[in-house]
Amino acid sequence: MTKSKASVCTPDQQRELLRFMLMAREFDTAMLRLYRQGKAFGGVYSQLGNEAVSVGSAYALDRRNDVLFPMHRNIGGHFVFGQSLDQLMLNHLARNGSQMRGTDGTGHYADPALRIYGNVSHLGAMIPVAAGFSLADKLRGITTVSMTYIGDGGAQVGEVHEALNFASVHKLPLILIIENNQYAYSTPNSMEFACENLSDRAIGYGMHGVTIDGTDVELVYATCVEAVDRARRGDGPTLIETRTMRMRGHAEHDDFAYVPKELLEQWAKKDPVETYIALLDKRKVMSRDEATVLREQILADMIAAIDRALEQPWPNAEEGLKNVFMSEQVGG
Amino acid sequence: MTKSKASVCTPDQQRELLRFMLMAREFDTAMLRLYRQGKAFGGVYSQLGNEAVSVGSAYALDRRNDVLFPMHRNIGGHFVFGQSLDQLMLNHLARNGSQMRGTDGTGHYADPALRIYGNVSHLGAMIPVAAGFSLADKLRGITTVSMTYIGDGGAQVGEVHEALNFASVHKLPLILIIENNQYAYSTPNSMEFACENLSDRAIGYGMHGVTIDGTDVELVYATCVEAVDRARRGDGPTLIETRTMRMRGHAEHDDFAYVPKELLEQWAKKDPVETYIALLDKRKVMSRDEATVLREQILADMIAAIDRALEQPWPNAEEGLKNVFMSEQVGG
Amino acid sequence: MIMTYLEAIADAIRVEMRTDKSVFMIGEDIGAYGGAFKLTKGFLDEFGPQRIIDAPISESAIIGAAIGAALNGMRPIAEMQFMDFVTNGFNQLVTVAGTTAYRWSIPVPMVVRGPSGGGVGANPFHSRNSEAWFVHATGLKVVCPAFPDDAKGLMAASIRDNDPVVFFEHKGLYRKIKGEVPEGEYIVPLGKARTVREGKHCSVIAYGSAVHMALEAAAMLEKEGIDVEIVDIRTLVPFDEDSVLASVRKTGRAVVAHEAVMTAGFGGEIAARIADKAFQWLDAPVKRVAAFDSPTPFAPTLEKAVLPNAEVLAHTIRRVCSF
Amino acid sequence: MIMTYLEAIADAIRVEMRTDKSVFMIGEDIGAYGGAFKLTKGFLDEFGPQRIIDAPISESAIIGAAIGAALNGMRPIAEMQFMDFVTNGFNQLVTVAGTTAYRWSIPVPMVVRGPSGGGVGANPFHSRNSEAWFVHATGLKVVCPAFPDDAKGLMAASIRDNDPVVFFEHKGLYRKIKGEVPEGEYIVPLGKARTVREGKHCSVIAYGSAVHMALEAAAMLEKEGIDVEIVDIRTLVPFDEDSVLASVRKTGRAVVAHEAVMTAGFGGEIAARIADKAFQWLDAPVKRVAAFDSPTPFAPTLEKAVLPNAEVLAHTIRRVCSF
Ligand SMILES: Cc1ncc(C[n+]2csc(CCOP(=O)(O)OP(=O)(O)O)c2C)c(N)n1
Ligand SMILES: Cc1ncc(C[n+]2csc(CCOP(=O)(O)OP(=O)(O)O)c2C)c(N)n1
Ligand SMILES: [Mg+2]
Ligand SMILES: [Mg+2]
Repeated sequence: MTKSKASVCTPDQQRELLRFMLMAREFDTAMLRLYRQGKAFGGVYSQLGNEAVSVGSAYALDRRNDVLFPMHRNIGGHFVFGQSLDQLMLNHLARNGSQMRGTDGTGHYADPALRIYGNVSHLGAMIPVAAGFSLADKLRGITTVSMTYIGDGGAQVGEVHEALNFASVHKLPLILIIENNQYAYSTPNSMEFACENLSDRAIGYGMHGVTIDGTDVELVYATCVEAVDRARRGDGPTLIETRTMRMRGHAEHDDFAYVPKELLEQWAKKDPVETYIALLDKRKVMSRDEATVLREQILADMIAAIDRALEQPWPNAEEGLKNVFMSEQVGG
Repeated sequence: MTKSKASVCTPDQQRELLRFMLMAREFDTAMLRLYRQGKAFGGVYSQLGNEAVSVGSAYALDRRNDVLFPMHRNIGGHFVFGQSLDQLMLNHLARNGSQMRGTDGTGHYADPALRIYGNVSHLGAMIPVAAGFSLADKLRGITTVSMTYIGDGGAQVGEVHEALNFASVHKLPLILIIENNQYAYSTPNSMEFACENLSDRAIGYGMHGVTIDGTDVELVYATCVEAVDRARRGDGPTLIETRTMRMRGHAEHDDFAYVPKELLEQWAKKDPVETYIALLDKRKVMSRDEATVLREQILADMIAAIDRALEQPWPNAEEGLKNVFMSEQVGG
Repeated sequence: MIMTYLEAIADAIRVEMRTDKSVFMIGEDIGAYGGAFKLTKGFLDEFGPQRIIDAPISESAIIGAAIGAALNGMRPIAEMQFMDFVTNGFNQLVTVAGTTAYRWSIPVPMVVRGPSGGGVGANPFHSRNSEAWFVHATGLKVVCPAFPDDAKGLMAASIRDNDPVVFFEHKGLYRKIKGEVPEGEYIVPLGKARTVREGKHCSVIAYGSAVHMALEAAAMLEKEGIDVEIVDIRTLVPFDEDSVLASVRKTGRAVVAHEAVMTAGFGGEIAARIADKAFQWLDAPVKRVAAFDSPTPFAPTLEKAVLPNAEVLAHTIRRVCSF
Repeated sequence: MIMTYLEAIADAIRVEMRTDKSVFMIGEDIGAYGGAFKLTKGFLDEFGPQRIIDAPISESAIIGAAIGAALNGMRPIAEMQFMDFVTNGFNQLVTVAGTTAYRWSIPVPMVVRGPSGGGVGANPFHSRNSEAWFVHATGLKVVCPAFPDDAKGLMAASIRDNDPVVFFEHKGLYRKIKGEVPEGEYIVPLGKARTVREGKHCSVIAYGSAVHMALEAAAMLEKEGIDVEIVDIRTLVPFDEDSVLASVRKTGRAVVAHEAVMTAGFGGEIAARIADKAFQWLDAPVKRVAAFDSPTPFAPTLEKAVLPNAEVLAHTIRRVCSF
């Protein structure tokens, strides 16, 4: 693991990175509040502690040309790619007007205009799909970088292996970030795999691999910029393992009693949002007070969007009884 | 790739290794003859060039305690594990009296008494099964080494990944030999994977991995003995890539026109059987003439066994209409 | 003893594990955490990590390892955290487990089990009813209990069975359905239907959650003077055709109900067999009530519209009875 | 032009690839080698390695990459070397491809195709008829042609379709069945059955290899004065229920035939729909002829016993006609 020294980002970029991280953080705050009010729908998957990964990685993409396949702890990437709060909340709450018409929820939606393609629950299933998305453009002579994610647990799924090997053989511009947050549900790293770094798998696919501190947003960003460059040069996929800690339960129903307290305390010191606030304050890029104001504003916006979404009715029942096939759909 | 120098084997062992390799080689000769006579049934998969791998690896096991999960080019292992010619031929030809009653053919049979469990056609599917076999004994406090195989092509199947990772996490005594014979059907290595050595995948599972010359039977044997020792010590699985050349088509219907002639010529010089005959002659362990006599005797035995099998009728039709479930079977 | 459906399943496994050392469990988060639905709560403490094996997220490896262990004389129980994820281990089940007895005459005594079904606001990937796939695969037994006592007895029978069993637990019944369950060893043999309600006007053939739907519908119709017989088939493979036909011959009418999507579901098989083998006894066409042919949607309004329910079933029974 | 069933499929793909740049193929050994059955012989030369993509042995990656490319506006055709190996990419098809239109309203125009079926002395792992799994999965179209012209026209329609299609080619028909096939662009729309033989005594509803079995049986029965109507449904999803019911209403009798194993096969679905919706027109029970519920065995004697055949079908039709 290497640590970033001087900033690779302009002050504007730094402020933007912080803003997206705060959005990711306050999204969690807002959803947690909703969960406690009993108004959330479906599992609430916190990304507390993972903000630097989802924001720093997506931020390295060209969002007009590249494409993002986020997983369940990557809400930050949705913001980076320009998703509106309203749309996000409608999808999460499966309300009328959501892009998925209530057929599915959480971050599973796709928004082709914004170049965001959500996940399915089956871990790893979207990695070959992301590879194929880039393959299509490769056939057209275009380089479209696909960025996607998998957990330290999900990395053991067979499809991950097939997709990485396939992408490397075809030198596809795919970036896979293995978000090692120490646990897969209740299962610690030690019971999930026996290698030292999950990026050690890269050599077995003949691709570039690296393990980095996932709490350092600029390091994540810089590492991903390198990976994006490599992909654009036609040098194929990159595997990046980010080390973080899942600071809450698997989902909010889980009290994560199985996580040693000391581990949480130790990682709390490396909180990606707090450390970045402190850093920008020190660098005089943004003061602590400004950050606090920004943060409060963001949370207020989130809650307002949630309230608007909650005012929406559930989708009409008939939405469930159509569109199983495109041929039933207008223009299908 | 390292080359063996002094023999690790006693003269008796050397003669035995040669005998098994000759059996493997002449099995191919006999099946090819049968194929040309139009009497073979199902695909005829030659292991020409792979004899040292199937024999040397199985020979490293303790056949009373360990267990062999051979693949389609591992006929040598069946001989090492004591399978009779008659049973092999009956199974290959799916005749009456075969262990599989005609329900399946080729080397797909299992013979629990001999500790041989054959494959299914789906590449890679038996690797988790082999791991599970060892797991069962581990739960009983016994160490049973499972040895199994996959091709350079099959190594890309998702189940291989899941099985290796699982075996490594649970430190199971599993040995997987990746038989890199340069081609998967018509597909060359370069279109199958992008890593340098397939054994480079071992590090990603935290297991021991090595790539060796698969035409050197004593090297294969010695490498597998080490792997067996490691497994017995409780140090987990080993991944061994053996480099050989598939000297014939995928199956006999395939004229392998896609293989460059020079490649075949180059590998022909490293013929595992011929070079071992020459070596034993030089070492004065067995003369060339003795080897020729042995070889002719083996071929004659093979042909006799085939003739006996061909005299057997096809199994009775009713065999197909029962035993889908054990509960229908006697003692089930 | 009164138990929930979930407790009954756990009880069966516990009893079998106590009496048979060859039984062990493997799955994701089943150890210290006790499983996503807490079905194995306390198991790690009682049986230890050798017999309650927490596995990586690798459904193929989990099912494959279970097959290998079963070939080697154990009786593994593999948990799918949600039955939906069996699609990731599908090849192991249908290609390896389902063909072994036929090809090798070697038993593969294993159970693949987990929560299936919808109606609880999960999403399309946590709600599937996929039992028909495994029925059609050959070589796999398929069990779908509806009540706590059956869940216990069928689980015990599945563990003791020498064939691979795919055991579908309906997650909506886990804590909702309670009932008297015999203590200690208790076996309900595979392949025997259970007449849950006697009636004379129409037979409802159902399994799993649809049995409760049928009970609800029967209660509604009772007031209207329609007397419904409900046959819970309990196991799809082996299928107790005789009991189903006997009921239909008695009532002369049949409605088949399941929660899985209608098309190519097991209901088609049941209806086809009734229509063929009870042809002369039928006073009305055999109708089916099942889910709309779509993924199970997330929003409650949509899910309610897609899944079958007691009203639709009652309506269908009425139509059949007035045919 | 007279073509084999195999040539007709190749021709459809070739024509579509010439006219639509977004069509490409991906699969194992389909390039220089021309595919295990030589269906793509010459394709690499004509279309180049960008559009005829040789893939590693990774069915999940192949199907998954096809899905991704389809999401991005291409029309991939993924070959399974044998349809049996689709079990290794099963999750991609049923979990991802089959749910995308419903959830995202984005087209996934792709075809997964390959040789299926038995009767050629392959083995249990090279002979499966698995179409019913995909029918029950939801969101996937399922096509099973019986004749060269249909194979061509349905393949072209499948490529142009905006939904994922699973296209089952029967390997036993590849070179055995020849017929006149229109040249150039030729479309047979999905979802329309074809009456292959008109008759008045009994309808046989079949698809794929079973259509040829039905033709054989009809020829045998003709001599006995039994006039069989044969409806080839051609596509299982969408299913042309109207044509099937119209035929049965006309003849008053129906036998459903397919090569796949009987239990929970698509034949159950067809029989159930007939028995329900043509109830009043039926003069005899709807019978099914299908494979015995086992893997497809290797030895010819066993395989013959397990698979359905024209004699058994003829016998069944006789029974139905004399009911
Ligand atoms: C194929 C598959 N198996 C099991 C699950 C159930 N499941 C959902 S999330 C999860 C844990 C994931 O852990 P990890 O991949 O480390 O991601 P994290 O949640 O820690 O970010 C599990 C087991 C699933 N979704 N997909
Ligand atoms: C999952 C799966 N996909 C495809 C096939 C078809 N197939 C059989 S053998 C083969 C090539 C195998 O090559 P390799 O693994 O290198 O082994 P080799 O035959 O060269 O020893 C293929 C593609 C299969 N059997 N299983
Ligand atoms: Mg994790
Ligand atoms: Mg090979």
